[in-house]
Amino acid sequence: MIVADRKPLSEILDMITDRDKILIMGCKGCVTVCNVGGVKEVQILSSSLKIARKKEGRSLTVDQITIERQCDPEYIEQVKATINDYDAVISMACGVGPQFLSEAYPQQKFFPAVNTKFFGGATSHGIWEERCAGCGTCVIHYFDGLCPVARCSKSLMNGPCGGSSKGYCEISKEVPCIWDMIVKKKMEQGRLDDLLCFTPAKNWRTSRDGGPRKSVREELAI
Amino acid sequence: MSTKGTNNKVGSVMVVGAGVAGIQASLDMANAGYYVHLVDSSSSVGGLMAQLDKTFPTNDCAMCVISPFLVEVGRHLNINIIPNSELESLEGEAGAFTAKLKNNPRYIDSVKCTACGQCRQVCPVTAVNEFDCRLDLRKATFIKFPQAVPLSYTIDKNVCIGCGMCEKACLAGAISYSDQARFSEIKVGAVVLAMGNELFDPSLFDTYAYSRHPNVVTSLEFERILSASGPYKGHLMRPYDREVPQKIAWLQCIGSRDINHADHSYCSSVCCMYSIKQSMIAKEHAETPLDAAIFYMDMRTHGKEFERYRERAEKGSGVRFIRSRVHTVEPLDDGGLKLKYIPESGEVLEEVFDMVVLAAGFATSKDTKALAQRLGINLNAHSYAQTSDLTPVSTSREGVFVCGTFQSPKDIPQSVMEASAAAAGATQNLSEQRWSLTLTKELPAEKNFSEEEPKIGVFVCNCGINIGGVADVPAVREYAKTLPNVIHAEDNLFTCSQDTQENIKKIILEKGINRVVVASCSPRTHEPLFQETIREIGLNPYLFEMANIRDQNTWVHMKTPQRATDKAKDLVRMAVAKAALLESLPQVTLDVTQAVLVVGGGVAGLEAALGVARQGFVAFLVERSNELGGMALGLNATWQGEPVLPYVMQLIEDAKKNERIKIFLETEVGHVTGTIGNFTTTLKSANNPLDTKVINHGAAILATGGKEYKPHEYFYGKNPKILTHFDLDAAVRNNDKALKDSKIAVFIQCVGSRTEERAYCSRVCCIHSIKSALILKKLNPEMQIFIIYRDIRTYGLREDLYKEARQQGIRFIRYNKDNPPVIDSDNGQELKLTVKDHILQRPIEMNPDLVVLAAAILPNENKTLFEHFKVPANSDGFLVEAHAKLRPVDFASEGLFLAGIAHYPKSIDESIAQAKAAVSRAMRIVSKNTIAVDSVIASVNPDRCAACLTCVRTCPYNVPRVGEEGYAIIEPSDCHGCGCCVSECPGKAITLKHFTDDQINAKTDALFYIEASC
Amino acid sequence: MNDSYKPKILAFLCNWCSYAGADLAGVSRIQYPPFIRVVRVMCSGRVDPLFIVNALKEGFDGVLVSGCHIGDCHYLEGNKYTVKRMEILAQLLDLSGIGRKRVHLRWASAAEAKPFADNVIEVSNIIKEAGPFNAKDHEMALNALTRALSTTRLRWLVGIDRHLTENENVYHEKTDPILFEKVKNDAITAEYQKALIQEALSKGPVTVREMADQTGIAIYTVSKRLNELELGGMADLKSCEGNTPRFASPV
Amino acid sequence: MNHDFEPQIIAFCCKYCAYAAADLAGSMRLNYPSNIKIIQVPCTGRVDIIHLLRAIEDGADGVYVAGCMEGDCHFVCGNIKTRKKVEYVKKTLSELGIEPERVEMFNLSSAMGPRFAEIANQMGERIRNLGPSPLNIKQAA
Repeated sequence: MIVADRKPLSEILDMITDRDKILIMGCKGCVTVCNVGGVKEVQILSSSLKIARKKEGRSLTVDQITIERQCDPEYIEQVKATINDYDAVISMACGVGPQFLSEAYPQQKFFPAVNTKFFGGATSHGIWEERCAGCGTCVIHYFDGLCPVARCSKSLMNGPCGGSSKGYCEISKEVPCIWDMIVKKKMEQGRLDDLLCFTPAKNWRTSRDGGPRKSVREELAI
Repeated sequence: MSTKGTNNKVGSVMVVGAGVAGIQASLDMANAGYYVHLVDSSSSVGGLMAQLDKTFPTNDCAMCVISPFLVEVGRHLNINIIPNSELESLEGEAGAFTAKLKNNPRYIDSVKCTACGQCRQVCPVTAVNEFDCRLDLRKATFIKFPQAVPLSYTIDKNVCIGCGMCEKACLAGAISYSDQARFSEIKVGAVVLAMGNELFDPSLFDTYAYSRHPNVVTSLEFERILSASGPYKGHLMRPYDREVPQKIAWLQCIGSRDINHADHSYCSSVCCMYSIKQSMIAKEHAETPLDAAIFYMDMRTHGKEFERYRERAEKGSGVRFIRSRVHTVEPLDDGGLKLKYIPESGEVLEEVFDMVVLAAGFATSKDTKALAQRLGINLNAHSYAQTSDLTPVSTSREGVFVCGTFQSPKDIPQSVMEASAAAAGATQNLSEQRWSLTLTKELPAEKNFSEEEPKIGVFVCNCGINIGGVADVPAVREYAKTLPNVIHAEDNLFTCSQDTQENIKKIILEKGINRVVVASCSPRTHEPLFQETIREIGLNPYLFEMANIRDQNTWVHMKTPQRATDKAKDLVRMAVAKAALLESLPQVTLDVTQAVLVVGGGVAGLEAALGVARQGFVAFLVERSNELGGMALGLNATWQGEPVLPYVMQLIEDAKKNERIKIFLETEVGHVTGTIGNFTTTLKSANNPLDTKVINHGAAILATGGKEYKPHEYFYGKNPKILTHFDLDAAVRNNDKALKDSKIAVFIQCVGSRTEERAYCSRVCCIHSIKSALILKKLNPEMQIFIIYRDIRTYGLREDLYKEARQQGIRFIRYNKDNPPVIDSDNGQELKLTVKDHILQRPIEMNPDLVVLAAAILPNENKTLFEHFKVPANSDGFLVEAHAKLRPVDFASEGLFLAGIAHYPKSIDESIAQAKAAVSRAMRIVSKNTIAVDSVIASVNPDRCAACLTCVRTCPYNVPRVGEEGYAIIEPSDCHGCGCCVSECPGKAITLKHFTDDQINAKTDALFYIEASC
Repeated sequence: MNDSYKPKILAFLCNWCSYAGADLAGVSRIQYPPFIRVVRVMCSGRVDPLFIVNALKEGFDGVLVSGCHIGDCHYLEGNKYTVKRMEILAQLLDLSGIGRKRVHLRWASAAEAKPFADNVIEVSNIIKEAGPFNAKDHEMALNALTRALSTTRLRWLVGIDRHLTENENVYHEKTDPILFEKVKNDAITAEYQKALIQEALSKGPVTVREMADQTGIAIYTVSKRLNELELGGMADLKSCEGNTPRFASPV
Repeated sequence: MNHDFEPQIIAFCCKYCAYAAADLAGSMRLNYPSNIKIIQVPCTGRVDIIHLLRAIEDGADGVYVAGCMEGDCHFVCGNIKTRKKVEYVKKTLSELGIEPERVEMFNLSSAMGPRFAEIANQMGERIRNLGPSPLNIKQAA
């Protein structure tokens, strides 16, 4: 799923400095699961903003709505009637949300409340880790399910760099070296010699570096 | 079995003595379909435990633990509490007794009295306060303790001068001087005696100066000194000059194990533990560092977790343990006390202490002996109720049962176990009369107010002067009238009194009130009472909210009455705001399968299965091995010498004969699902797992037993002369010649117990060794017998064995953990044993022909079984009970119970008692066909749920699960209602009924006069 | 005793008997020492022991209370109450060390001018012999007396004394006089000692031993009385330096 | 620190420990400021971040949560989760320029009557020193 972090309050407050009637839109999809954009977080953000404004003695009316997802036009359609009554709209969905809204309602101003970060999963209650970089050509089967593209800082394809020490990446002690894990796993499985074959340079064209991407289901799109 | 016709049996039981044992027995029987008459000679239930500050080994506050039980027994529809009364006589036979009672006058009507305390304030007469053990005074009109049940004052006629002041002060008009002693007669089916014991009075000893110096106190007095409700409000001070003591000495065995002064040769079995507890608690209380010393003969910490408790005291809190019998306590003039004693090293020492606590033991009171005499109950030599080990709770008179310290000195868990066992025993032959005499409250159908606007009634209480004396109650009442949705507001003197309740009901019906707010005391104590009242006129109990304007307002802001009044208004406004949003919650009930699964075919399992069958319900008895009987098959006799084998054979035969018991040998428990009242378990046969059988049952009793530890120490198994207890019992059974011919026999204690690896005491090995030694002595009087021990723990009446052993010339040598006895057999045959004698302080050598190792008792290996039932086992592998003190037979998860050695090593009579107790606890569930579940539970709104698993991960009881339905499911009967998942659910999909977000926010909004917004 | 010492004695004379007796002594020119200062009261039963303690506080060396003989009281039983009050006051005065010789109760009817004078002479000599009463030396005792005599407990017991011992109590029995006497004496000692301790407490946090020194009561008794005060909410544990707790009256 | 300022302080107390300790403080007739208003919850685990923020937003000068001693929670670990939420609210308040000390978490057992009064006095004192909540100052001006 898509994992995001909420923006600091100061940044959000700056976005709405001169606006007194706003709408906060939550999304019941990934951001609810990673606890940044669900109904609860919408309420918390609304209360925090009201506190900030009340401190400066300036009133702020905040409406709240959470739709099923902000990445499908029909759901975006649901707020059509009232969307323009606000001075601004804060979307707590991932990066897709504010863009879909802006496309649907050009005259309204949309602000993102979260920083969308990566595709990943929950390793424990309240902790999410990156697992996939969306490079477009999945190769994890060569590395026993441990993806060097997403989980190696340099996305190396042929063995660890010189900086890997005691199983951790040179950039920080919290980041485990994925190659260390790959080699250890291969040794356990007794398939170490798989790594002998040289992996050619990766064709990044299918990744973000190849420009914005699109995927079409021929059987559906008419 | 009485031969009388079964028709004239009576479905009620009389319990004499309302201490913790009497209360437990009453609750068990009342909840299993019998009407209970609970008689006590004092003015309130609670007994000795109510006087305690903390209880070992958990250091829980005694009152916090017992007061819910007091409230439950006080409010129970089927328990009739008869205070201030004595049982005069008991005629008739088991099943149909006639009990004559003498009800002494209280001079205060306990229905009218609300314990507001005005009469105590004005009474001019003071008298010694027995509850605080004469440390302070009470008035002629008094209440035993603030949480007393019945919650009402009493007048002590022999000190009262009859001046009439209390009648003038009583606002509730509860005083009735014309009260007379009355006699009443009650028909009951059985009687349970639980009169308990009193503490030994040490003024007998002049050497301890107890009656001459206030700083020499008994253990119960010290308990009152430590107690927050005691004379010094919990601050540790000594009575003489209120100084905080820096050095306190505890003297053990005062009035126990003592034949010349006290003529009590038995051990009171709890004093060692409570002295350790008091020393640790005293250290916590003292403002300055406290040096605590315990003078003892044998440190008897033989219960579960007791050994570790002692280690913690010695190593953690630095309590000094001095093995010595103090000779004299000499008072000095500055309040100090000089102790003269001889430690093990032999020189005479003197040490000055600030305070001395005499660990006084138990003794049967005069009245108890007289009552036993009147009822024809045989007492043993120590004037405790005579019982056989194999029927531990039955007295000499049929239909009369005994439990608690009147049977023999014991601690609270053992008393509570015996209470439940006595409950099972008493009701066993009355099962045809179950539910015959019990009352059930007919309640009108609940009215549906969902369409109606909220119409709130506010009832403000004065509580005598407790609220009215500080806050301006009429002003609060007038203010309440101005609040939104309030259609009626009134104030009254005592909202909780019987008559006020009646007219509240009238007003609610007249005005069509559909939400009730009571502004008075704490919901913790009075919410159930008011909820029941409004339920009686068709209002759902959850359409009710309380504002605590006494304990959390007038009582804590006495000096600022105006602010207390303003705060009362705020609290009422907040309560009314929440009341407007309250909805009625349905009462969730589940139906019950009236059968019990018993796991384990030892004595405990057999007794449990037979108990359930005799109560009239089906029992499934599952045994892993191919034979019933368990460990008991290897035992010759109980500590009182009763043969075990015939008893076990009879048990097995009864079980096989009884058609309500379904026996499954060589069968194991496969998979367990379901909750209290509705378990489904698959049984699979041990030798071929495919052969499975599914059974349904309402409760389960785990009696998986234990086994003897096979020692690696002391050459066991390498030399035929070295046996364990079970080997010796077997040898005695087939009267092995070698026993008779051996000249020197040696018993070595604590083999495998009380070590780093197994830091617990196996409780029964001392008794078993001494009993076997006596048998060997009888076999061959010339044999020299030695018992090499660390602490002799012949607790309770078992001390007689130790006394007799010494008389028979059996010699006892003490060793400590660091230098145990050493055995070596250089030539394979001849054994050589060397041990350092504790008196000579020099090693002795001997060549024993027979060495018996008192091996530890281990729990049977059942890891998978325990996981199936999701029940915890402690680090030693023994099952962990719900509460060490007051629920020693239940598991934390409802509907599951435990018994026997699987709980902790214990003697056969204790196992039998615990098994019967488990039956009685199971009857609470299985004797009914439906069971009610709490209504304050969490529920999921499917279309808001994003199936994000937060609730699954966060629930402390892992109740929620996300199934193929695609959203979270919370099983109503499993949810405990804590609300953790509700506050963490990112989609706000879960609501906790009666504590929803809106209801909580309504309270904060109301405080700041914000109208109920979105 | 130097003759120059002139004691000041306050005399409460009941209007119907002693006051009239005093007038008659005047009319008959019967001489008696000029030390008494008379306050007329309608009945000796009107005299509250607090008036007497107050008199001693403000400088009198002695107090004489004079009323009608038992049975002659214009209000039938007023003087019977006075007897009970003077008994309790006498006990308290002894307890406080001031001694009962400072206060005297005499009867003199309207016709007994001579006996009245003799009473005055006798009382004057006793007080003269006792010497001047310096209120300052007994300040703590006097304050304690005032406190003790203001407690509902003592006032109620004195008031109810005759009713219980002569007629019947609420149980329609006659209270056993020995039991009542014991209850009364316990109450008197207890209330006086508690009053003394409250005096010590009111001067700021004190320890039990300090209180014992200041009040002269035995240490263990102070500890027990202190406990009664604590249960009545009239004393609090204030602080505890080292091992010695300090107590004070609640603020 | 002006003396006529009367703070409004809300206390979320768990039914099994803190609320019971508050009752005990009452039966011991201890004393603490009257501006503490107690709201009972089954377990502090039920207290949500929104309840604390809502209280501050409504105008409370101080809010604290009182739960069982760690390890003794009637529902195993409700109090430990809530301590984390209180930390989060403190961080949010400091981001908004409001003194984080206005929000606090305490742990006590049901037998600690005196400790409850001590906490109430301590919070009353702390909020009185901090002065009225910034939200109220602008309101009043």
